[in-house]
Amino acid sequence: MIYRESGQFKTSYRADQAIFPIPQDRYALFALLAFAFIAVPLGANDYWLGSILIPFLILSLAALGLNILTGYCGQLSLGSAAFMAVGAYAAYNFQLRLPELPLLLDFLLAGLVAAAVGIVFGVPSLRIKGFYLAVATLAAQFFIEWALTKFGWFSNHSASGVISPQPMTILGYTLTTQADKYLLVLGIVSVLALLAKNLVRSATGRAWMAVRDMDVAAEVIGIRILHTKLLAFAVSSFYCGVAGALWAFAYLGTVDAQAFDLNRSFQILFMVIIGGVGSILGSFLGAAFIVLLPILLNLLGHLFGGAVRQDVLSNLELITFGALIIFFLIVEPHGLARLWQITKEKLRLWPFPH
Amino acid sequence: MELIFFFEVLVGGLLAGIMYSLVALGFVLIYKASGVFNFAQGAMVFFAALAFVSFQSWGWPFPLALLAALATMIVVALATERVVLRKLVNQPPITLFMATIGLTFVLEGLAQLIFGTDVHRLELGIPDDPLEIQGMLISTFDLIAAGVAALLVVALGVFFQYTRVGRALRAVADDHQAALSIGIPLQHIWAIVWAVAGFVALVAGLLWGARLGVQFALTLVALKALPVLILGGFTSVPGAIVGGLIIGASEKLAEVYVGPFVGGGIENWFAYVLALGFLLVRPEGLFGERHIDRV
Amino acid sequence: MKATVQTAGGPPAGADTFPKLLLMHARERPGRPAIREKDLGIWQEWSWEQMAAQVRALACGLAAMGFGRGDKLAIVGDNRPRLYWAMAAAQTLGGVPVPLYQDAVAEEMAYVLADADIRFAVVEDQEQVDKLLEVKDRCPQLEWIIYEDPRGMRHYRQPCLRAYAQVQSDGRQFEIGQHEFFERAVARTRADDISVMLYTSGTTGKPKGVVLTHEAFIVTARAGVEREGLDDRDEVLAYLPMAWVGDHLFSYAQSYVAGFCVSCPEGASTVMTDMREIGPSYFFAPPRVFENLLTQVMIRMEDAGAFKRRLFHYFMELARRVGTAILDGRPVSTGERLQYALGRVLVYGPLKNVLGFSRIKLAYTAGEAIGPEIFDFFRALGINVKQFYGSTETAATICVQPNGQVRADTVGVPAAGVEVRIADSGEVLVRSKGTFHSYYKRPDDTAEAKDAEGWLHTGDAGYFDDEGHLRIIDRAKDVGKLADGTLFAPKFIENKLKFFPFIKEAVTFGDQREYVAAFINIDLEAVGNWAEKRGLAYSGYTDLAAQDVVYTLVRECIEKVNADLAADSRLSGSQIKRFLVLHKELDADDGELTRTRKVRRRFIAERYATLIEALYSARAQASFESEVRFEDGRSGLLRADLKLREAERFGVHELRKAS
Amino acid sequence: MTATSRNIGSTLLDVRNITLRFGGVKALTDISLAVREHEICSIIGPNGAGKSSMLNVINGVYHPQEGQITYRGVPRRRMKAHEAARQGIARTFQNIALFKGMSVLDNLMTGRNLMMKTSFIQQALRWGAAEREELEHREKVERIIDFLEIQSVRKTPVGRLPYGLQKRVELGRALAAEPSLLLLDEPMAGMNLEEKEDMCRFVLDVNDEFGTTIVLIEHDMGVVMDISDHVVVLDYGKKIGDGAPGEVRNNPEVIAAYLGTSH
Repeated sequence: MIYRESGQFKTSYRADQAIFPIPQDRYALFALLAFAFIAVPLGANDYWLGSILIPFLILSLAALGLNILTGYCGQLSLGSAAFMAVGAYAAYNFQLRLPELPLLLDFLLAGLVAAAVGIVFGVPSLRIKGFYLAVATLAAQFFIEWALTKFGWFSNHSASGVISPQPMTILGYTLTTQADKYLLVLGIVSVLALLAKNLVRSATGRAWMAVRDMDVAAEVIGIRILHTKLLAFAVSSFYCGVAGALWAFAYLGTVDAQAFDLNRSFQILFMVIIGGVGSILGSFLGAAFIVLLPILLNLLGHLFGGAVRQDVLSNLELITFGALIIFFLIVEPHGLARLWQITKEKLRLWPFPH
Repeated sequence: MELIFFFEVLVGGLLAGIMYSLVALGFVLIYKASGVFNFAQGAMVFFAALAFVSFQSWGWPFPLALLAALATMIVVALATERVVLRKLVNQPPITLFMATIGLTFVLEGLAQLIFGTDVHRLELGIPDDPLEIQGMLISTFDLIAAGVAALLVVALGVFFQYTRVGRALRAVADDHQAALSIGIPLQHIWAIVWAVAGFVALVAGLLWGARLGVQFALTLVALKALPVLILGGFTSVPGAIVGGLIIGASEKLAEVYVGPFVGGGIENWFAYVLALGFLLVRPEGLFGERHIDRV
Repeated sequence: MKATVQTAGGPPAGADTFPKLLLMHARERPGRPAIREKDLGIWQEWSWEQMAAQVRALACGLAAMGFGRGDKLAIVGDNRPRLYWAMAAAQTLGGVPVPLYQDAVAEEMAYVLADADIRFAVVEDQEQVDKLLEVKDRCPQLEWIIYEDPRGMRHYRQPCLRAYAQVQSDGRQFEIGQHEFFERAVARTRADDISVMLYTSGTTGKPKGVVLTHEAFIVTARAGVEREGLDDRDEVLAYLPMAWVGDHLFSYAQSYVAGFCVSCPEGASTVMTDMREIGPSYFFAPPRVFENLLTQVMIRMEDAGAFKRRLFHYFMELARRVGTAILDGRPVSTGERLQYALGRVLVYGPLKNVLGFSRIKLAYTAGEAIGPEIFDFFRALGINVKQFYGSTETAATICVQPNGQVRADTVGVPAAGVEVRIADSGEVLVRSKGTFHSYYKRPDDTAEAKDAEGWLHTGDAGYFDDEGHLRIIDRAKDVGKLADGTLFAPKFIENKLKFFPFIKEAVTFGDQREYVAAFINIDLEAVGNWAEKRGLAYSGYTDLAAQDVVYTLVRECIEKVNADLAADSRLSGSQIKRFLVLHKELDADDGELTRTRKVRRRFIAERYATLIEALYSARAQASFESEVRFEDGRSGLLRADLKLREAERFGVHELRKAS
Repeated sequence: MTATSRNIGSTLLDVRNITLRFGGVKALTDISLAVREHEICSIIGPNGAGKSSMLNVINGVYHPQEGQITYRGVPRRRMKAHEAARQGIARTFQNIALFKGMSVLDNLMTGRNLMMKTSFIQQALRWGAAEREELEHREKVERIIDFLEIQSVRKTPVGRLPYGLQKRVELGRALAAEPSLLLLDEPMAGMNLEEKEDMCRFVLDVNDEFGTTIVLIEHDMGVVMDISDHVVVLDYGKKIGDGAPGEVRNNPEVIAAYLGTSH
């Protein structure tokens, strides 16, 4: 209905293959970005910035990473939190041991370290598929968690493996307020999301999807399967690694390996599922959903006053969570992104149904 | 002495492995019959054990509590089939897998909501005295647990081989379409399989519960069973048994002989790395069939 | 020389031929888009400057092949930029482009090719080449066939074939030695040169070549451009056959006069999508296109959810009440204005958007009478659809409806520079600069159609109403009398029948007969849908057409028409008494319709004589055997049993009672 | 458009004494055949004769235990399927193997992945060369879309297309790689008459316009006899006939083994 596309025609392939070929989408995105970059830091309080928006953005990034691997390349992974951990610890160590490096370079290197580790754990994907691979990624989850706790060097021999990064400084400016941190996170996430979008609509992305949809056919048209899968593991882990670094630096400040346990991996996986497998937008929608849901449930709990005990409430939360996931899978296995897409299609064709 | 110690560790590991096998068996049953990778198996173990001890703590006698717990698991199985699986028929396996993760959350929450969050001791009346055989000290409990597990496997074998339902289950496992075309209602089969898996979970829950106490950590046992599955193959009952034995033994051995050099705590991941290394050599698992891509 | 009045926006006096206009635009608006084609997934665009260069290369190439003054160039294919360029190229050299209907079978083409003395043909693809080669030996004048799309042409060894691109590159070579050959050729063109020859579809007899001059088309096109305020920012979609005068006026002549861009769709199957993408500002369509659109809208809305359907019907109802009034600037209450504005957001705007009508400033319809419901539907949406009246012989325009005076049942007032009068016989006569030069090689026919004073006999019967608007009832020669002397205007009745969505085609008989009888073709899509809703099974057209419920449905439509006719004292006696639903759809391939889907009355009367006789008997059943041609060219015998039914007729008095 | 008008060249693919086993089962036994440049070669035979296995051997999906394959005069050692693709061998599958989650356009673009040279980092930045490359290949792919007359569905997800169109898209994906040898595994299976005619025309046009050598498996004898320059007959993994369509048709062994058994 809001789409009035008549008269929008493409006279070049460049225009036809733009990220947002429909101008309305483009304007909406610009408006959203302007809102996020300008209005939000001015208007939102520290609770919103520090406890909702920053974790939402960071988890979106991690979900984006997993979505590249699972959604686009079809390789199920249950170890994404471990790659976040790698990123967090790597960034911490770069900051600690090479203090002359700029902060953003720390993050970049941390991502690359995570990517390297990702490649190592991706090697089995050549031989094993599906659930076997999913279980194999658990090895990464447990091994990395263990290694980071067990070897004191990673946490600079702090008690119980906790790392506490120094305050973030960019070009001499120290990021202290939540708004500063928010802007940093938002900037990094925006850029990485753009790169991911470009990647998935290029030859690389098509190779991933080809491997996902029909690997034999992919190989027959000349796609090197192992190379393609490993690249997906690397890029995915890079995104998770950067997300992990941000989690430690911009969100928690002090973090141990348990912050990146199996439950975190599952959390990220759920974001992908609920948001939409194989969708950049879905990663954000899923993260928003998963971050906001407990807050909403808590709010509901408070509405009923003290009538509900805390432990009952947390169990109810668990049940609701599980039930919602099942509900989503039944109702819309392609997640929120598909719902959005359907809505959009409907709006484009309004008043016709199809 | 060294050798005896080695064997002691080995046998202890093998016996512990049997316990892994018990959990893995639940996975295999469901995967075989419905192609669902049931991540909720661990939650089912937890749920079963918690139900049992709660019934017992309400003063019910052992047999009644056992029957009631079994009945509870059957109800859970039927409800799962009706509410979750039936709606997801024909969805890709990964979707069903996700659904079972959701189910895990529901079961864990439900169990604690109904039966409380306290840690329960579970007393089965099995003595846990060390028994000395050929100079090795071996846990009686483990021996008895192994015996129960063996019994269970035999019972399942008989069930699959000689009952009508069992044969139907095997037919479904071999070929869904064929099973459907000869008139086996898939939904019934799924319900039965889940109920049987619930029963297996109950047995595993009792044994594990008796060992660790009935608490949330029981759900983690399922994670231990996963490498067993990789090793033994998702569809092979013998694979689950042998895989469990190998994992149990090598884990214990590694902990004793390798652990000290890397600072301990390797049991968390060793089984996985072992299974992974194994897969690289033999991707189809111990008992899986070599798969040829037909193009 | 006559003095032409210069108006703002119009071309200078010097540009009095199409090639001159082309050069003028290339000079004045070199970068503005001139023509577009959806090809290889995007809209390939040529500016006026680029288009002039393309035409230049082609014209030189044709000249190099010996094409010259007075030569005829056939153009066969879908609407393609290169084919439009061929027109300008031929005109530049003083030759005459002759566009042909691209879906004509080889036989039909052979006739026109021979009749028009075609020497050169520019065709779209292998399919057309095959057709021309098939009949080439019967067209001794045909020397060269130039094909646009080289696909599949690799193994054609006939010496008469040449690729379009080859001709152009030869042209560029040719020009090197001939300084400003093109400019000189353009300068030689004159307003009274023949600019095009359009073959009439031949409702009766063989097609005739209508010869028109540059002046005729430019004068007519300019009148339209000035009347409607068109300029070089307008957009049109060229999707109607190039051989048809309407397309020639809108997609060629007016584009050259106003300088606007013409977009050619990717193919017949993508017209709707392409229309939506382009969003033309100026649109022309015969009534059947509007009718199809309306039918599609209704069918698609049927599938919508209850809420959307109610919303749609509520606002369409509102639009029907006030939409046309708002469009014509008549007074409407503020409340309804507000509601209409809301409707624009929720329904009209989006609907126009999905149909590709968002940017329409002006839409025309002509060629046939349009159903009032269809007409009102689009006007109610705020689309300024107007009717006009014209013919091939008048460069398409005679009368046009002025803004604010638009009604479904008239064709408007005479266009600027056009004189119209009604002969004593009731025939409409026209005189203007836009009328044709002659019928090619048919001086007798020319003399018959255009008298010494320059009055063109249109062959249509009509009259001016009280407001000075022309009403057309029928072809003058088709207007007949029943045996008792009552006036019988078959087309008038048939059009009324065809306004019902269930009826696709109707043929009425009654001249010199006791009463009026009718053949009906049902609309397979509409009736099929209707049947499906009722759970009626049917296997195809023939089966559906023979069902009793369908007969009842058709009878109801006929009776409504009868009631309508009863209200008009002159026509009340010509109500339909008996009818049948034909077992097959009338088809242009069987010669029953013209290529523009007009009924070939005489042909049908001959072919179905047995059925007509049955209609004038008391029989309730008749059978018919016919030879049919299948798509693969084979033929077979088809036998059908048809039911004959009666419809109720109303006396004027009864009707008064009823109302 | 008879075979004689085309310029059939020297041997492009030479298969010598190939034997392929799966476990103990022999799928192909001592098969030799030669395909010359620009020709259309059909492999026929009853179900289970080893036709698809033959194609899989040619493009490196299966690795024969014995025998030698020479392509463009170069003997080949054990080779991966993607290497065969690099040498210019493309194929379609008996059961459509399109990338279901992607549009027609993307499926065809994937067919050209092999020729895309920019790195994934350039692609992520979509800077300069990466974008240029993408647009250039888009145009090439559009020509194939035009060639196969699938314009109206170019942005439709392939899963939504009817069967016949999917087959056409799969052919398009193979063509996108600009192969010199095209392997078609039952391109007309399951099609109605009209679709078959279209597909036949496309196969002939591909062979004709691009000079592509084609090896195809087909059950429709009419089609095979019409369009092939050369027919190879397999039965139970053994070659029982090889030659021009007319010769093969009259070969008694072929008649007994193939045409004799009612299919």
